[in-house]
Amino acid sequence: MNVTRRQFLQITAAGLGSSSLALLGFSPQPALAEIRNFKLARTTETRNTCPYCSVSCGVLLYSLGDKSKNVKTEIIHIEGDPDNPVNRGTLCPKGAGLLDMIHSADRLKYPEVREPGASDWKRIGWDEAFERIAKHLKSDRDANFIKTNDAGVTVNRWNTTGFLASSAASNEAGYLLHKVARGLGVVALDTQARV
Amino acid sequence: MTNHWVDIKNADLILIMGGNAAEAHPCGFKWVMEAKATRKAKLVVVDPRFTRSAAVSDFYAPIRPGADIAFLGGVIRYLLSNDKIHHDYVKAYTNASFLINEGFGFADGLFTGYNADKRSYDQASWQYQLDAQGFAQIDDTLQNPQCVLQILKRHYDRYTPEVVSQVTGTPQADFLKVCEFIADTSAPDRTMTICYALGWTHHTVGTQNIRTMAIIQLLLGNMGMAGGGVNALRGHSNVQGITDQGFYTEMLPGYLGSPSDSDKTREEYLAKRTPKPVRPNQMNYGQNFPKWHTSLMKAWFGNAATADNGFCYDWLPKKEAAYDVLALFEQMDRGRMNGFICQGFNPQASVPHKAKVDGALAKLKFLVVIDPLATETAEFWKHHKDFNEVKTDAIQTEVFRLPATCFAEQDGTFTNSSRVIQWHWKGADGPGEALSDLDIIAGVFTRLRALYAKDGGAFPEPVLGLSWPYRIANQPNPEELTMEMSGKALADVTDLKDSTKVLAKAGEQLSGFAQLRDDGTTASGNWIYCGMWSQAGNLTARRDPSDPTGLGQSHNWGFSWPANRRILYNRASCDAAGKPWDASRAVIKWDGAKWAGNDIPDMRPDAKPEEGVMPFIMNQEGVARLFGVERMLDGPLPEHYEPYETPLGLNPMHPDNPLAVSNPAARIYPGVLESLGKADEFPYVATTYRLVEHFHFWTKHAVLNAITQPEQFVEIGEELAREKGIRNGGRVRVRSKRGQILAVAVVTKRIRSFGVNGRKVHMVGIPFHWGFRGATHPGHIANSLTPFIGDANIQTPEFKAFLVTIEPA
Amino acid sequence: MIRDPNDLQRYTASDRVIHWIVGICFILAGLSGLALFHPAFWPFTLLFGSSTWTRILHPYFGLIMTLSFLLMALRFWQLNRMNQIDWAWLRRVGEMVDGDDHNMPEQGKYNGGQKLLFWLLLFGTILLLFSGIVIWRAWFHFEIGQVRLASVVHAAVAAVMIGLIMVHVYASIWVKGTIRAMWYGTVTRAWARQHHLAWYRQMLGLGNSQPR
Amino acid sequence: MAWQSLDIQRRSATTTPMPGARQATEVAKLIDISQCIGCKACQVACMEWNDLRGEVGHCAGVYDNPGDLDSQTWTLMRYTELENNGRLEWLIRKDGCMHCQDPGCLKACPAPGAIVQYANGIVDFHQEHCIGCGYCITGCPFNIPRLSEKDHKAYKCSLCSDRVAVGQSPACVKTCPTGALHFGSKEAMKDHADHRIADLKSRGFSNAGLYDPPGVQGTHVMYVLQHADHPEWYAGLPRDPAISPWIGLWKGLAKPLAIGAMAAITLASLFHYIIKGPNAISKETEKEVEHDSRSQ
Repeated sequence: MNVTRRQFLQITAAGLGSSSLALLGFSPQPALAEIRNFKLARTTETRNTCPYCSVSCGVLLYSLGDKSKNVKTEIIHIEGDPDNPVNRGTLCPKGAGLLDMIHSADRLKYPEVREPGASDWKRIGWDEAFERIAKHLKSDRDANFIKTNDAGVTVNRWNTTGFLASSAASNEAGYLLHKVARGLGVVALDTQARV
Repeated sequence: MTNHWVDIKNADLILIMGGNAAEAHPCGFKWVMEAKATRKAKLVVVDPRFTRSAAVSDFYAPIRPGADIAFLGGVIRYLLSNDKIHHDYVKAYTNASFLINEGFGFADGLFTGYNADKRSYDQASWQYQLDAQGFAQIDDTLQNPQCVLQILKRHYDRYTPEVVSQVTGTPQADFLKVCEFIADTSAPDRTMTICYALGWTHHTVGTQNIRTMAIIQLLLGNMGMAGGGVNALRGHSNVQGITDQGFYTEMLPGYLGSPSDSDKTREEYLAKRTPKPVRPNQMNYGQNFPKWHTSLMKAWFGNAATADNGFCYDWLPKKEAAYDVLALFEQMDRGRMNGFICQGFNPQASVPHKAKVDGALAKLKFLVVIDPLATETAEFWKHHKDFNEVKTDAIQTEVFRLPATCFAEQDGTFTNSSRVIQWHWKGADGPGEALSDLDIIAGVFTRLRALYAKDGGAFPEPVLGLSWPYRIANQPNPEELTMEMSGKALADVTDLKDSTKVLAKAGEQLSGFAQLRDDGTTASGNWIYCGMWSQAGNLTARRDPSDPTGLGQSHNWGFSWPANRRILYNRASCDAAGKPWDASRAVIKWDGAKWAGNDIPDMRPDAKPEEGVMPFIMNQEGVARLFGVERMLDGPLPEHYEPYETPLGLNPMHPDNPLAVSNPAARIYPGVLESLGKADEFPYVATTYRLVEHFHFWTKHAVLNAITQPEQFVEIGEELAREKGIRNGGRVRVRSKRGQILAVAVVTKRIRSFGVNGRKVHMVGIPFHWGFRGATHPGHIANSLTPFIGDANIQTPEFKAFLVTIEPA
Repeated sequence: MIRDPNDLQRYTASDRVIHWIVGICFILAGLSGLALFHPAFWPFTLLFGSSTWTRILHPYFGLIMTLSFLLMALRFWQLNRMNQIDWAWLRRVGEMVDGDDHNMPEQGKYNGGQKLLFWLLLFGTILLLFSGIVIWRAWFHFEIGQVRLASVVHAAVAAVMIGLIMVHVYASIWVKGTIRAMWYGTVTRAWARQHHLAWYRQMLGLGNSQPR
Repeated sequence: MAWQSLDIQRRSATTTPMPGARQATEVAKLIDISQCIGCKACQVACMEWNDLRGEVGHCAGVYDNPGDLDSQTWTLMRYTELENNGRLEWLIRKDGCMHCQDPGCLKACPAPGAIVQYANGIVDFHQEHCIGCGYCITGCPFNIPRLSEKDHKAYKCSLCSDRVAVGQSPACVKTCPTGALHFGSKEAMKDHADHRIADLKSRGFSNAGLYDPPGVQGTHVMYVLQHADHPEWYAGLPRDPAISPWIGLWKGLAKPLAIGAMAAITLASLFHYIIKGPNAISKETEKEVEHDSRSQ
């Protein structure tokens, strides 16, 4: 009997319509909604260039933190740089997805070596990596360096180790690699730009 | 690009052929859309596929892969026979009036001078007729049968619309419609820009594809004009930059040819590369070669480079053979390479004929991969199902994988396709222990140098003597390198005309390549970049986008080589008297005293028009070459040759000459011919390409991009799908003579068959972005299929036209 | 437990249990349904933990209600077959509502109104079940057109059913002595004689010819 | 004038008017299909900005990836290959919320404040108020909102209300490489569309036009179509969308009717009871019962 009566009363009350709701103590609707917070509000903005195609769109990197000493900077968002006269803030799907390339699960984090015949990588330190690579280079260079050709012309070349250079690394890296390669006598060198 | 991205907005007609700007360069393509919106420009797309560029075009014409020269040769014929050329321009600014040797000829698909055994040309007959002073003879009437214009007419007379249609598979009406669009821009105040990319270079006739277009742009008078030019839409962010750094076996920074065995001494080397003018009064700017080269030697070898030792000329290695990437892998495959360093390059995925590449890499003693991401190349020894079938334990290569930081984690410059060098700033540290490329290179080099210093070894002098002025030896600062590339005065540099006037004091950064000297008083790591870091500071970091010219030049944004010039050959935008062909978009003009206007003049500023100094200042003639008297190894005029894997089995232009089926001057390594398929077994033309959603083998590591294009597929037309019982979305196997891939089939109206030489040729489209590492579903490396053969001039592989067969899997 | 031996057994314990299961579910489904139907009833969501819980629970209330109601219907459907007398009763229902039931035809265990209510509720429940399934997005995916139609059907049928139940409830309040039938299972003989004469006679084994 | 994106003009399941004294400029996104290359930059930028990452799906023989809108995919390119007068056209439509002036989702939503329409016209979902009933899907004439499998809340394009609120454009618009997407006041977008339509007409698209369907009182996402006479060619864009009459009935007439009916029954019962009194057992019956008992 009680339950039935309660239901009855409730229906009765509610049936009076929405205008009476305030009487039951439900507050008026808020006048302003809450939008999602603007996530860049206190981020640091850094100007950079998209590394993909040769349009070289200007991009703005937004990172957490103010670069203070104790903070590990983390890039959280990338969008186009509206000042760049070519892309004027726009980005293609590759550029718009740059964040996921930077944070890709496939980013390499440590120097590694795969020993001859081994079936997996072994983590090594930078010193070991540099040392071992330098020794490889030296022994191959010393063994195969050609001072003069058959005609007796000084040629000073080393052509048993090849160098391939990126077309997406900076000019500075490309220039330095070229300088080092020629300094070592390398002629077997090429870049991604060929293909 | 001769022009630049924003300049595309100044065009009246945009031709996209041999490229797919909308997909490969969407943000540059915006300027095509801008031209359409603001200039009422038209967009014409000629492509084997109905691409996303075609989707927004005003006219689309299909073309069989590998038939571009036939198409463009037909355009040349159309322009000449319908008198749709810019007469004043052609006469004044090209070699149309130059007389060619009587001995020159072309018969049965071959130019004179061909040696079938060497597969190369003796170019002696391709030269100008010279007078007693060594100047080329010209015929102002353009009527002499040996003048270039007449030779051009004769050569392309064979390219009738009927023939063009038969070779290209383009319907005749479509071809003629494209001709009409193009011909319309022969008016002095109308310009066409051409946007091409790897769709033209990835052929055994790649260089000639581009030359054909250059000829057309010269006939139309579109070179040097705002909204004109021949515009290579280049690949990577810094592909222009690494090209400028000359990281090719045949080059040094700034496009200086590298020495080979025949350049015995510095004098011989310089003499061979320092051109003499072949017409009077011309700038012949290449005459400054010794200044550029000497400054480079000073940048590389510092105080060790002196006049007495020929500025260390002998410290530079001389090459005796080709070492382009195909040659490198050929050598490697033959067991002649022991070590290999791949910095930001994934050759297992991006070099043709994967099976051969796999075998070659396995013969190395050591491989060093420097990359921000886990590439296929670094794991070439690892078994990945049928995507990479290898016997791991049998591979004895020691592989180092070194983590590099990426663009966001380092300072430095990229040079875009517009030749604009732009500084970028580091936003965060790299992950884990990743180091910048600079630190890795320096880390290896300083160790190596220490070993040589301690133990000695083969020719240690250049290793020990390499100029290394960086404050922290194993961590060179990008700014130090930018300054080194740009160049500085080692002693006071004075004006060549007035030795009392000091242009730059010792130790100062130089303001431009005009200040370089060949006496060792200047150092510049890359002469074309000279001035990018001047006494005024780092000009590549300038960020003023303002554009008072209205042409989109933005001269105060970054620094564009050469000399911050934005439109190359801009002298040609004016008539002989120095008046702009089109005043509404004047680039420069002669103001009565000097050249000036909306760009840095590509001309000696005080060269009066009546002096007759012609606009193409890097050429000995001062004019542009319709007829290529040097540099082209496979002919002075472009001729249609079939791809090395042709569906026709013959060249319809020369059906009776087996030597002229495909490019007769292309290099063929032993065994390559046997690795090529024939149409009876592999009847379908295949072409590889990019999709807009991905960038090479890179974005497959990014989840966002993987979501938008998650799985490997190939595209075929509806007719072929019906014939082979292939269902849309079903799985297919695509095989070439060299390998196979499995993928999903996308059956589409966008791909159609071509009617060629009386038969129907189907096409299989192969996007190439997949591999066995990444966030996408694993896929096969598309280059399992492609042939190991390259362009005759520059050895860029023929990725864009080869033969396959396809069946449901 | 103390019962007048003269009282008549109207509902067994299991009848009553199942009725109240249905009743409780109806109330819960009704309250939660109303909350989703009109903002005026939104505060009802507080009864169910939260608005999202209201959305989650509502279909389960409905499902239990439907199953138990079907079970109940299985027990009662034979008693609710309509006959001529029921229709005659319905024709005169106005008189009764007006306060005069003297001319109402004599009724068996259930009068015409109750029977009609039974069938309407059964029909409505089935409609609610099917339309409810169509709009139950947690488990089912139907065509948008079907969902739209079902939404209207569900709301309309539910509203009608609430109305019917209100009548049902009011009737039980208005007719004194009724509620105890579902509470204790028994009614007084007087109640039975007054409202369900035929049933009364049947229960007492009296003949039809009894004078009033 | 600011975009006033915090002022609300409509709020779901709310029966009284919102404060409306301040006049906000209506905003709109214009999608010019004739300039769209289908590059999906908008899709990626949307996911990036809104921190969405869906499943890496599969290729189903088309370029549409993911295959459909979902809680992680608020905008999606839909590709249609159309042969028209012997020429191939590749019509590529960016699908997503149209931000109707008369939003069917908002009308259908039972949860107060889960869906709001700001004064600038943006229709936004507030997931913290969403109960996951999916009525918004039922109400939407464009089939846009999607329930998340994970949290059972409804999601859709917010027109980047968070960006618009601080004076920036939506992420998709900012990124669009070809200028197929524009953002501004609705008036400005209509003006821009006029220019585009004139240009298209000059290029032979005589039926070019603006898609701003009056059936939903116009939208805050509009299309420029080359073939405005055939919106259905664009992956089934509705020809004349309006809130379904069923929804109108359900959320319109049915509500007052039902409440009225319930109130009427309640009042009728109450007054019936008061007026007629309870239906109690008559004395007469009690006597008869006694009589019956005796006669048994």
